[in-house]
Amino acid sequence: MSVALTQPVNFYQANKGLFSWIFSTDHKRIGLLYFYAIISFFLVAMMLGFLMRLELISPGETIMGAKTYNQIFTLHGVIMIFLFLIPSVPAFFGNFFLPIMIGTDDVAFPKVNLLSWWLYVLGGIFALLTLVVGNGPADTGWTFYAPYSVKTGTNVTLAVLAAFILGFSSILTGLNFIVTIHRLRAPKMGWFKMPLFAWALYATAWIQLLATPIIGITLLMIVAERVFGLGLFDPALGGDPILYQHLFWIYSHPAVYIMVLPAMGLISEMIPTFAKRTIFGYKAIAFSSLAIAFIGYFVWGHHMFTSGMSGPARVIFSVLTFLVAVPSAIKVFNWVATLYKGSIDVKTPLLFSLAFIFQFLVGGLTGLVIGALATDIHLHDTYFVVGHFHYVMFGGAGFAFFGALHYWFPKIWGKMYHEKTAKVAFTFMFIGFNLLYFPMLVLGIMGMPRRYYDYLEEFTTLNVISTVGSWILITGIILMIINLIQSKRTGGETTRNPWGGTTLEWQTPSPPPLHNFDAVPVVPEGNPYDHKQNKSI
Amino acid sequence: MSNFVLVNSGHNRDDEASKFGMWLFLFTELLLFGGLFLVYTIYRYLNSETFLYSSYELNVLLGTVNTIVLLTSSLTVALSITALQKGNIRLSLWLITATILFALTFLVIKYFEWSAKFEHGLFPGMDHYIQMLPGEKMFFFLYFFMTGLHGLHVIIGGVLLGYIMWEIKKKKVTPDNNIFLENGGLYWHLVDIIWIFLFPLFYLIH
Amino acid sequence: MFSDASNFVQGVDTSFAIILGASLFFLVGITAVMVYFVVRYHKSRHPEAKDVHESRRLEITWTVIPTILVLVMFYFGWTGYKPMRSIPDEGIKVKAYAQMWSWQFEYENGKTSDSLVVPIDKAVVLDLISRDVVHSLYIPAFRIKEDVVPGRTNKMWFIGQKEGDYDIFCAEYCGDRHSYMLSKVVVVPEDKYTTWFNNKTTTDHPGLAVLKKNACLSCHSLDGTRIVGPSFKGIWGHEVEVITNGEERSVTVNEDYILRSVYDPNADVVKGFNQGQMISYKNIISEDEIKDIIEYLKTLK
Amino acid sequence: MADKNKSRHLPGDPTEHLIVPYKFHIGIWVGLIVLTVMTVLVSVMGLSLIAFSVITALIIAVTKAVVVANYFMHLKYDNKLITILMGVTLLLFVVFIAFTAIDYLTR
Ligand code: HEA
Ligand code: HEA
Ligand code: HEC
Ligand code: CUA
Ligand SMILES: [Cu+2]
Repeated sequence: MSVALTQPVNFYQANKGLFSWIFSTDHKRIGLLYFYAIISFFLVAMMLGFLMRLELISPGETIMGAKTYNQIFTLHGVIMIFLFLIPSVPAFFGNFFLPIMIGTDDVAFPKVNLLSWWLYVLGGIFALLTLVVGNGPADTGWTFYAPYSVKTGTNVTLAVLAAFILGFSSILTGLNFIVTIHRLRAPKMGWFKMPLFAWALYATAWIQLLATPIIGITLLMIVAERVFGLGLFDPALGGDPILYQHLFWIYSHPAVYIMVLPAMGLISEMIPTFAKRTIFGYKAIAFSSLAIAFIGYFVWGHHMFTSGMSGPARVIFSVLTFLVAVPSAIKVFNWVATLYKGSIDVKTPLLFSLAFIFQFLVGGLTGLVIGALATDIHLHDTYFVVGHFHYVMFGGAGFAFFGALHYWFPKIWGKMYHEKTAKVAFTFMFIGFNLLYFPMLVLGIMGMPRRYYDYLEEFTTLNVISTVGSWILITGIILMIINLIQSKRTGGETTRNPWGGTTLEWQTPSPPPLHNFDAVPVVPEGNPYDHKQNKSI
Repeated sequence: MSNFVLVNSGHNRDDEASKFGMWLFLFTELLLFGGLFLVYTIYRYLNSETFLYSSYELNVLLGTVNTIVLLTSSLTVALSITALQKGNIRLSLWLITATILFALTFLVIKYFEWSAKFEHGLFPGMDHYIQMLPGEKMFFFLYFFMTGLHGLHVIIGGVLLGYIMWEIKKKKVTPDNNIFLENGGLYWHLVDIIWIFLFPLFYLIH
Repeated sequence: MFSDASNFVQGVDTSFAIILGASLFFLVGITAVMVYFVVRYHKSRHPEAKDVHESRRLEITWTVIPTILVLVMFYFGWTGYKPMRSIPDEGIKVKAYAQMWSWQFEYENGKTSDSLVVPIDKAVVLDLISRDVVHSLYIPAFRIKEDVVPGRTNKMWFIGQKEGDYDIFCAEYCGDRHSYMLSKVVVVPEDKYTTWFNNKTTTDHPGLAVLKKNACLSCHSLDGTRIVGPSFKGIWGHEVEVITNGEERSVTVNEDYILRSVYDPNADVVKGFNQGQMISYKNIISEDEIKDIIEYLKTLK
Repeated sequence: MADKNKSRHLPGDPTEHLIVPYKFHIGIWVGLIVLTVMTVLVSVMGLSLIAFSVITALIIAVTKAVVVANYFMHLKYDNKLITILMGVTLLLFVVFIAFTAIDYLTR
């Protein structure tokens, strides 16, 4: 039980060669594999978003035909949701940091972890195959609504299978995390000593585990329907297309919390570190994650307010939708309170966190607008909804992801990024983002429906502003990427704990050794964010 | 490399964790079929009369026999775990073999049931099927879909048990280290439980 | 945009204003506090942080107040919406047919139209019927929207309160030309409406009338441009390459072929076009009407 | 939790598993077969009360499932946590069906 004094071999150096990566069961390597795959898909989907904005810069045909446009937004949505946002935080940061943060050396089932990575790859390959075989990528929207998804001639079957496989990958990750958290916490790491990121992942994992099977079976039904040429949602057989929508949203609403809960966990890590004080309301934040996960199961109907749903069902779903906003509010208030009387060090990760709070507020509050019955009737399937979900998904979860990428950059790669460039990139992204999506909210109020290839003259100005915003955003993103790549190659050296963080990952060298620690980690007394007593570290 | 050991390592053997993981997996299986039961419930409500009427086409006798076969296989697998825990490896192997044989019996009976339906042209897309009423079509589509998916689970469970037998022979699964068999058993019981519901919902709604 | 074009505008806009007001308050308030804290407690001004763990009082406050607020929001959303569900028994009944990618409105006297003409200050009740996939009838100016779902008939109603033309959009994605599935509601004075309603004569060729009535022209042009299906221009008597059961063959466009194309469009799929786009019109268009169509196609040289 | 961590490095620890006797399992099996025969009888003999037979059939099915889970799957002897989580899963399942059904029943 001796404590190694010299810098130990880090996990990159421990094994070499391609196979030591793609067949590794080391959670850190699997996390990084996810990262590279996820970020590549993200860039592809961003390019598609960029192309859509170009097309929409003026009414009529600008650079592509209607069918191409429809395929592009479908692919954009499918990649962003199933290949980027759902796996992003859990599968990358979760895999990499969860075991370290709770003081163990791997997840509970390392082989299952590898399996879920390979399923992810398989799903990704299926998604990409839709591009090259048959009649091209699906043109149904990421929601695959029947009966259109059954009628169209494009590669819906493949796309749906891709989503199905990715679902299994997500289930296995969730399963692994639950067991890891239950069984593998370090001695003395009680439930309320866990970092909030672990709590967030725990809540998320339950959604992954218990909601995903429903979409799995639903997508199989779509496949069956396409293969037999007749099917379960076809009125001619006694079926009902609305039932498909129920099944789809039973999963897909909870799925939006799969996207945002872990991101909220990241925010709960970053804010106390840069405020140099403990988090405000640890338990409130921990329990609100569970509350969001739980209530989130019961609100799916708010996506179907205009589908002819019955009155009582609308009332129930609307009330519950509003209730799920309360635990989110609790989190926001606690984060802001954490800044109070801190000693705030404004580094890039903190900027991203503050932007998260602002943009998540806009997204969440617009969510309230469409959660109300009267207003959703008007705003459903308009650009208001598009604005809402980009604010929560990109402005919220996406920004948290980038923030954490900076926050843990030194830990993962052992180098420090260039702070000034990062701040410039952030500024571009923040301005570009709001310029891109705010006009969409206004367009929606004016009545422009979404998934519109072409639009009326009166919507032109706002669309132009939005497109210009996308250019500024791109500039920021490219700058950020270049900065990170550069820093990884030539960035400054870093220490174990460059930010003065208090959670366990800062007790290990950067990058961590193969088995995560070079000495048995010391679980702090009190709550995991107490800066005072950990001064020595 | 460092020479200390973390007590709580993901690489230590942890039976409790394996079993917990298996249960979590069973929850997902439950909800997978749960989605289908939801579809069944709604469509049965929308087409109650035709569902009732269609269920007469199914053979209650074969269904009952199959239910009993599966229940018995559940028994044998449960007994095989007791046997292994008591150190009686031979008996345990025999009981697993019996389970797999029951699984095969189940599948053979299913095969005859399905082929009878095929002969009547009740499979989606066949001539008789096409002339049926909407609700009837839905009934048979669901029947084939749900029993088909269940059959797939029977096959997977059987293969899994076969693999476990091999592991027992190779002394990888032993009286002291029997969690793999226990998990295989859990899976098998789940398959049984699902059938416990499929049976009355399709065969017995007279 | 805040005009009173229909009887629902007021309710919807009120709930919108209330929710938006509360939201703005929180957005601005929280952002301001956050920025203030960052500036006030910046490490240069506040080098030594002070730990504040939690405060039961605060937690309860900011759980209870938002809960009350959201329930208020729900309430206004509900009251703004309720009248949309209280469909009156009296009123002008119109059947709205949706199909890829056009609207068609059928009035009680059998008159059909591709735009929705209604009298001012009268309740209009729409039966929403889809012939293929899910569409959604959306009139932004009236603040109403309801999906048009195959296999079931959803209903929607409104009272037009201001004369004028208002856009109708299709708000549920329905394929290639979803964004062109547009129409208009025309709100006119009562007397104008009555004359329009009773005038059933058209000057169109009877075949053309059938084509218009069934929205064939949203996929087939008359002037040679390709939309989704082949153009009708000059097809009569031409040879076309079709795929029948996976095999290519060439057929001449004659009575039989047209009949088959309309009743069973997937039997012969014209090369270069997609199967499954066009639905069968077997119970929608009679054989006599198809004769009219054929006569009309003959004139399109 | 920490205490449990220690004990699990002693595989085969007799306190860890209760070995369920053969006879007990066989008894359970007999019970299940009886229940199966009962459902079939209720439904085929008919009593021609449709609703009645559906509900009895379901009640019997639930009973059977509970028995299988409790005794064959050892849920009764296992960590209570699993039972609780099973309860949550079933609750979700019921809510999924109930909320969807509300939409259909009250249309
Ligand atoms: C990360 C993803 C994410 C998140 C977190 C959310 C969060 C929320 N969403 Fe969103 N939503 C989507 C992703 C997301 N959504 C997507 C992708 C779609 C479109 C799908 C499609 O059709 O393609 C969608 C669509 C969507 C709809 C359907 C719109 C329509 O199609 O008609 C609705 C309706 O109720 C809705 C509501 C909400 C609500 C109430 C929340 C709440 O959870 C928000 C809670 C947060 C706050 C409220 C802010 C913090 C609160 C305070 C600081 C306190 C002050 C406020 C109070 C008084 C309570 N969302
Ligand atoms: C995480 C989720 C996410 C993210 C980040 C984004 C990002 C973007 N989205 Fe998003 N979007 C969705 C999820 C997301 N989207 C979903 C789910 C839908 C619904 C789909 C559906 O209806 O089915 C949707 C729909 C949607 C629409 C509506 C389409 C319609 O209804 O007609 C539009 C329209 O403008 C749009 C635009 C954009 C743009 C411009 C970006 C921008 O943020 C992109 C800006 C960035 C770039 C342009 C990339 C810069 C990078 C490069 C240029 C590569 C450089 C390469 C290297 C340096 C190696 N999206
Ligand atoms: C949703 C789009 C759509 C609508 C609406 C539609 N069609 Fe078509 N039609 C097609 C497509 C696509 C094809 C080519 C593929 C095929 O043959 O099935 C086609 C083919 C045809 C052909 C064969 C053309 C040729 O060049 O050989 C005829 C005739 C025809 N349609 C008539 C009609 C009539 C009459 C109507 C209205 C009652 C109609 N269509 C409505 C999409 C449509
Ligand atoms: Cu019809 Cu969109
Ligand atoms: Cu939702």
